Amino acid sequence: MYHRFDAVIVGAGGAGLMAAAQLAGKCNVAVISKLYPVRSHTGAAQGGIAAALANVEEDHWIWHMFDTVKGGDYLVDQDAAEVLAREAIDAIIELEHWGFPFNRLPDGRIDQRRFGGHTRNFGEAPVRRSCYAADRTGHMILQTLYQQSIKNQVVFFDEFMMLDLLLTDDGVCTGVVALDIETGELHIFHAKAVLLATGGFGRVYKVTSNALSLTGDGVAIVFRRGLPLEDMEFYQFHPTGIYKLGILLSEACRGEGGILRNGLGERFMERYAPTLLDLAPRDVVSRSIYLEIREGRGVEGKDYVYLDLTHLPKEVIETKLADNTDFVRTYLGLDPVTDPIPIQPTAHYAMGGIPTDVDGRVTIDAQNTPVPGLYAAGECACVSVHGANRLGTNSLVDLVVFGRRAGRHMLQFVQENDLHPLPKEPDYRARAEIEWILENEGEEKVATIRTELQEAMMADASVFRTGDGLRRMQDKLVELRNRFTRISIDDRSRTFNTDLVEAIELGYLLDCAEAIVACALAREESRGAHYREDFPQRDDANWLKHTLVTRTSGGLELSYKPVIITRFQPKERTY
Amino acid sequence: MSAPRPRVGRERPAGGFELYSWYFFRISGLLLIFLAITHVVIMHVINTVDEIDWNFVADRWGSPFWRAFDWLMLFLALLHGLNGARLAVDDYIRARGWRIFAHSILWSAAVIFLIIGSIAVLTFDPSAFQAASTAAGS
Amino acid sequence: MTTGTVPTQERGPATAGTRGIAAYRGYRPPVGMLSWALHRITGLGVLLFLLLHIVDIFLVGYGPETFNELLFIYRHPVFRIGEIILVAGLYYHAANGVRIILIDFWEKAYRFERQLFYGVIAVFLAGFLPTAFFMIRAMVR
Amino acid sequence: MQVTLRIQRFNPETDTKPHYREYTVEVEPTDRVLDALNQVKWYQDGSLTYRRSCAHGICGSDAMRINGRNRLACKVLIKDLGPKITIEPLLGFKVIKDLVVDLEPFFAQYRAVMPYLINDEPPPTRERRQTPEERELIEDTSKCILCACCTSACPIFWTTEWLGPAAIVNGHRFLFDSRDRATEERLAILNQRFGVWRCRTIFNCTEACPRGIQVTHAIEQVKRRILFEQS
Ligand SMILES: Cc1cc2nc3c(=O)[nH]c(=O)nc-3n(C[C@H](O)[C@H](O)[C@H](O)COP(=O)(O)OP(=O)(O)OC[C@H]3O[C@@H](n4cnc5c(N)ncnc54)[C@H](O)[C@@H]3O)c2cc1C
Ligand code: HEM
Ligand code: SF4
Ligand code: F3S
Ligand code: FES
Repeated sequence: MYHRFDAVIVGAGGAGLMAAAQLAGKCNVAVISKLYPVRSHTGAAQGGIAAALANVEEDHWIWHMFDTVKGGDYLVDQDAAEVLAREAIDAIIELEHWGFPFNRLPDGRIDQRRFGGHTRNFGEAPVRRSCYAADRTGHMILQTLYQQSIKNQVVFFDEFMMLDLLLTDDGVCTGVVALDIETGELHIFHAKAVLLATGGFGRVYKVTSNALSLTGDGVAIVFRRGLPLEDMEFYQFHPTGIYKLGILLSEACRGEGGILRNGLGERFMERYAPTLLDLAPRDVVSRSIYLEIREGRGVEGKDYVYLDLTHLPKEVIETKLADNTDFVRTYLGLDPVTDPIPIQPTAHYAMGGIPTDVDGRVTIDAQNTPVPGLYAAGECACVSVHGANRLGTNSLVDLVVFGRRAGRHMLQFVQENDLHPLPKEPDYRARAEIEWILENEGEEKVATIRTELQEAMMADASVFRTGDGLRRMQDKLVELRNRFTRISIDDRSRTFNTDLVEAIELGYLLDCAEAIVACALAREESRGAHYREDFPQRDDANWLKHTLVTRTSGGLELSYKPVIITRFQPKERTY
Repeated sequence: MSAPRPRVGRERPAGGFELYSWYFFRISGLLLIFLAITHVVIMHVINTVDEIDWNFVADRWGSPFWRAFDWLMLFLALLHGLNGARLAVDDYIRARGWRIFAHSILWSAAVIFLIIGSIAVLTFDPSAFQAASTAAGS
Repeated sequence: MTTGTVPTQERGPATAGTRGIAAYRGYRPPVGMLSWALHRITGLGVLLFLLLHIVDIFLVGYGPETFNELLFIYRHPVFRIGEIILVAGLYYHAANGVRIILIDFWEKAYRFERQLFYGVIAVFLAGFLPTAFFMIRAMVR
Repeated sequence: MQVTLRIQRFNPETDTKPHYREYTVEVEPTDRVLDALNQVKWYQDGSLTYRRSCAHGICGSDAMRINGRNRLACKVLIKDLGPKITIEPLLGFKVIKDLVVDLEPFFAQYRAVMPYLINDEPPPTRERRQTPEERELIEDTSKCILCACCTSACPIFWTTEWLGPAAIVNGHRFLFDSRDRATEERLAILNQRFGVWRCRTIFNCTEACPRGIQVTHAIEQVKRRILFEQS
């Protein structure tokens, strides 16, 4: 089926819906999403959204910008960080006007609270910068934005999965091809501008806080079409995920005094971060936990340690950490008041992704040459505001600020440009992919390959990396990719074929993993979330630059692009 | 594909039938507690069915109070009950035609039974028969 | 696919999946549903009796002979047992009606949903057992 | 431990009627029902179809009937159910395939209550003020994830057409928001023939809600609002 729109947005999480809000009513826009919009993973975010409103205490956007740059281990593009910190304030007010139910101060203004890494006066002391709605900030953002979309009569194509991006030979984006999951039919969306907001790819790892549907579709499709990806080696692991499940337990648990203990009952953070202890930055804590486990000091020799809250007053656990307590009670049957909680680092957030400029335009090289008509925003994009390590609460800001900018720029773009003709046989690639999977007869199972991928990535390309491990991972990927060509699926029907969907998603995961491993192997230094045991130091002389990875017929090609530094010169990162 | 914009003009909530019906359930229900339960107590606890015959009724309806009492009970219980039946009809009969049919039956029943009941309670004149029966008895 | 606001409900034909009264079979009821089902059944039952009762009361107007002839029905054991059930239904309905009204007008009632239902049962038994005692005594005499 | 899943299956391309199939899987007692379903789908029968995404009870994808009650498959543990588990699609919706139902009517009900803030007054340059007490009024209903557990547990919804609890919860969310100015239109919608008065206080909705929202209470609050705003 053929559709024509001025603008098409792929992904209905915070970023996609924020962009849609800019376009709705002003041009002909459609939102395509493989999930019902309210199922998007933005709804899982708990902590808050940062903006220097200064409602509670003195705060300035430039402090926020500084924290962002430092938190990202100076790999942040500072022009983008400045935009982020400045426009966050506006974006929050806009959300409030749209009905976002923020928690309030007694005088009726938005309440703010502390969060890791956000400080006053360039690192002096913690500052209350995070706006929040209980511990459901992401849920509220998603709901508020979906509500606005309904108000603005946005046209949604729910449970439509993007399979391909339509680029002409001269590199203009003219639309996307998507699968209507319910009917199995292919739809061609012909548009002047396309925004990719497909979220992250935490499912390349075994233990993750990400949804089962976060398989990096947008990132992988861009990669397949020969466009570069940026900084893929930087993947954040959050220290405290529930053991095996990966469900996130908020940083607030440790903020309230929670302690990490290994199998011997030792407070092992004393060894790794003698001053900040359990409240050291996410990358540091995750590394320490991983090290304990690898040295056999996990609990019962297994791959987890304890988050111990038992010494905290009961009220603190019940009231201040209510939701986390609920998760622990529901999923572990343990009571945080009396039992230590088994946790392990959980794959959480992709700092890298599709390179864009500050207007959300997808760029293809070190000169930031944009692809006409193609935009990206949200976790799948890399404006580079997070650099090598994202600060808590900064992702939601990223969604609303850059989702909004991308939407606005698209509006201008579709008003100024004509519809480009589609390439010939626009859906042949997508059709071939589906037919291949539906008809392939082989002995391999999608789930087996996926599990092996996730386990191997967890072992060799997660918190700790070595040249050897990464090379082993590369070989593993070659093997898995080979086996992937021999899969066969059970469900050959057209209607709501989730077997097919999972197979396609596995393809995307393999692409993402390949990019991560190639970039990580090349970057011979340690910075932020990327830690190479064989190169444990940060190396600004050689590596203060963004990685770009491109797939060519000859394999993956790496190139680099300078980091934009405006206000803050790189310094040693100490907290 | 896109639907008409919803009205955003100001509009007072229509004093809906369902609201009044809901209210009526509650008020009539509370009154019925006294009416119906008193009725049951008189008929089955203080007296027994064996003692109740035409003369019993005639005696009772000699008092305007009991006539009013019984008529009110009849009126409220009938409307309350049939209104309840209407809810059940709305819930279980989905085909439009059948639904209209069932509603007409219900409302006709309400009118007919209200008339019969009122005739019975309000126009009953025992003296006409009492004369006859005393005559016959002596 | 969804679009903007569609004020009416659109429902496709049910190719499969339970809809209508059959759905009751598949859902395991918590007390709320039980209390409602009983309320509805008793309400309709009492209504049915009321309609009959209006007819027989109407016959009072036709004089003692006609009416007294009818009374044998009321004295028949089957009918008397039926009446006990009727009274049970009425008492339950009345008690539960009060519970519903409480939920409607008392802000905090929802917190005691279960307790209120147990209360209904208690009130019901407190009223019904003595009444039933008298009715059964009259019957066996 | 071993559990047997008895799952209602329906493939519109080959079946005319739904039927049941049994699968035996090896799971941990602490696994979620969703994990057991995944076991079946990934390693036994890939054609088993259901929706899922977040896997920890916040996206609302995997609402289904588990042992006769509406639950999120990712929020019930095997150990709380025992070795035999019956899984069926939500009641009252058209089944698309297996456990996947057509939620379009559900979202249409949701859209019918105008689920968005309406305030035509020009906004201040900063936030609109709202006290913590005013905010508290919408705390409960703003938790809704639109999973449809409540609506599909309501016996009134099975048999007739009405807004259903979820839509009313979302109407409540804005009715009780001090910043909203469309009270009368919303009340008019909820006061319709198919509005709040259909609710017979059955409480199935409240029992079913995986977010612990006091659904019936919210509906009753709306009723009272109409009642008192009326007079
Ligand atoms: C547990 C958890 C807690 C978090 N807490 C915080 C926090 O407190 N503060 C903070 O700032 N950040 C937090 N984050 C990070 C933040 O929530 C995410 O980075 C952010 O929500 C991503 O939003 P998005 O719009 O990019 O994508 P998502 O919300 O993930 O949405 C992706 C969308 O793309 C669609 N999609 C994907 N693939 C396709 C395809 N092939 N075709 C069509 N549609 C597709 C999906 O349907 C979905 O609608 C948290 C993340 C997690 C996992
Ligand atoms: C004795 C005192 C009574 C009380 C307190 C009472 C109370 C109520 C209430 C409050 C309702 C509304 C239920 C709702 O909105 O969910 C109701 C419904 C109903 N009542 Fe009564 N009632 C009484 C007597 C009767 C009698 C005598 C009859 C029969 C004639 C009757 C028949 C019904 C029916 C059929 C319903 C509809 C049930 C439903 O749709 O679920 N009630 N009652
Ligand atoms: S009210 Fe509860 S059960 Fe109903 S849709 Fe919302 S979250 Fe689901
Ligand atoms: S189950 Fe239904 S009847 Fe009312 S209380 Fe809940 S909506
Ligand atoms: S998968 Fe998201 S709620 Fe269960």
